Amino acid sequence: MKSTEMKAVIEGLLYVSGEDGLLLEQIESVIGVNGSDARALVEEMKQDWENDAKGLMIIDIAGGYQLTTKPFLADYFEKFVEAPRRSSLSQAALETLAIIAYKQPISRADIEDIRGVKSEKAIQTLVSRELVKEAGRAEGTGRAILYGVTTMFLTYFGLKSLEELPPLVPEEEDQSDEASDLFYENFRQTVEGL
Amino acid sequence: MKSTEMKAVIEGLLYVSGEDGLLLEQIESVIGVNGSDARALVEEMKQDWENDAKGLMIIDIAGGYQLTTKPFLADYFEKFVEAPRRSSLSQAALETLAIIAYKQPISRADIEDIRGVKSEKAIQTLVSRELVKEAGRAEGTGRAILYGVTTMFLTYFGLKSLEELPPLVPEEEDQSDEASDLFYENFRQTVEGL
Amino acid sequence: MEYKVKIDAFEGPLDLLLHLIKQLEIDLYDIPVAEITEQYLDFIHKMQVLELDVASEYLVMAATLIEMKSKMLLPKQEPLEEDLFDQNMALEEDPRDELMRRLIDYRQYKQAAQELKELEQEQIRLYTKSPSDLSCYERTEQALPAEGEVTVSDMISALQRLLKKKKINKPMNTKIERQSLPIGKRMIEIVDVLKAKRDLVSFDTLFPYPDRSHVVVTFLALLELMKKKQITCNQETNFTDISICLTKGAEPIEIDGNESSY
Repeated sequence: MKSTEMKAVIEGLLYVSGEDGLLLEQIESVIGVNGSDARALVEEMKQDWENDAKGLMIIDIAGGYQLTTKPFLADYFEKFVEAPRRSSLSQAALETLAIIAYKQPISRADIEDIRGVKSEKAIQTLVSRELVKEAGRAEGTGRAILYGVTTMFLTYFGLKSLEELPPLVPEEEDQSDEASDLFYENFRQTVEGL
Repeated sequence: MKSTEMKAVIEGLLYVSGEDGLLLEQIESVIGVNGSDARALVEEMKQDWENDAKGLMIIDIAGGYQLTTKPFLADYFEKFVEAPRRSSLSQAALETLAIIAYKQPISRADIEDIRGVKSEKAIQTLVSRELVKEAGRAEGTGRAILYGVTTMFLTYFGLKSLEELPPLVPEEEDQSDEASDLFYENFRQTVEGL
Repeated sequence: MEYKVKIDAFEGPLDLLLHLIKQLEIDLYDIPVAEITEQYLDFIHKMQVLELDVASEYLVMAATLIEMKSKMLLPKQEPLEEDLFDQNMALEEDPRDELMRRLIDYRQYKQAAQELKELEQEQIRLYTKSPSDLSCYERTEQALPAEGEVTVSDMISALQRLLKKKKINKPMNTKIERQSLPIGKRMIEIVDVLKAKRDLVSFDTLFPYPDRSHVVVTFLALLELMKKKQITCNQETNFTDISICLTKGAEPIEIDGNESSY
């Protein structure tokens, strides 16, 4: 098979796979090339598609590739799909997810210990959005459920693997948090105005 | 907007619409061109895509267009469905199976109504794998076959009985965290009520 | 006076504490317990004045802070000679250590959450389609995956994805509805499709949208085209698919695109 034809096949496979993404192994087994050749083809395609008349691009996700629209199209799509494609996660859900991603497998009690607040609802949200799954049971009495992140987690954040997660930075000063500053200021004013 | 950019937007729209297809009016309203210009752009795209490295093509459907894979890819899809994949039953099979399990006895027409696509093949596959069986006939003309799940289905999913299937909970709108919401909601109401 | 507070709530007592620490420019590694306790209690107290439901976690933290403050106030015991080893241990047991550790720990996850949020915001601008149904390529004799490889939750999530997809497609349909497609325009479209195919077109393909008004308009347009002898419908026997083609040798007619808006 010529490499142009291989590209055509990969394009077709990417299309039918859609948001599920296409694993490198799938490309290998369908067109009968080895992993590094398959990878090279996709990299070439990525470059071919870097022109203005292309609305699609290939991104790396967990163990493979996904066909998505280019970022600049988002503005047009907001007109097209009137509801946002997916609601973004709440702060509570994001914090919980960060803890699970870095500390998995981890029990609910341990998550709550770190956050200092009940996190049942947040975990439930994450499970129902398939970002988090049960990843075993703790030893000992109670056999608490342990949670871990899913492949969907990687896809959702556009990560190739867990190693791509930004490293935790314990020492750095807290980033200025305008939202809560504003809250606090308003709160103070309100209270003082009573 | 330049015509290259318009093409990129159309390509993105076609991709996101997938098998549902894209109406000419939708192109018109998203990029703000009139019908004949939109049509001309798509015709140009069709020609651009007539090269060997393209696995996709644009076809006419009633009132619009649909992105689809080129016919020669069919052979590869046969290999693809057998290639290793993440979930070991296809999305189509799982969807159909879930609908039958929760809604049985159900006719093919009703399944297709829920899924929005033809489901004959998916049902046939499930029947041949003995997860689904004929479970009677509908009243009235046509006497459509009704489908239900088998004992094999229960064994396969490790269920004692159908009652053990978890109840379907409609995915709630944004399930943001309860604890902080309560805290904040009260605060907001109070402040706004001042 | 109306205040529009546009923020997210504090995510809990640790979040609030971190905020106070920053606000007061306090060194996290050397927290002045008396000061922070006072500020914290002040905040909680004001929330209660506003009759807010203070979540129990905040009250637990208040208690912890008060306890810590009282411990710090206790006079330090002079260590005895033989307790030198123990003294070292005692030195490490600063009552603030536990809280400091928790705050540092929490802060790093809060930052990680922030980074995830940024990734999410980038990713959310990329759109994909749901996977195509390839079941027509499956061989029916293909073996079933081993038991346990597929779970009930796989099945349920497949269903959830389907429902989600339907929800996403909904607004597109309502959008079309509002535009009330004129029958004339639909007639032109149908003729175009038939011309492009140069062949029989099955009835179903002319109804790609499960949208009521679109279906009705398409049906009326077809009837109109039949009446005007532009198209011919064929059906081999009862209940088989109806196919449609342009009537051979029909005199082309002028169709008014705005004709009888539905």
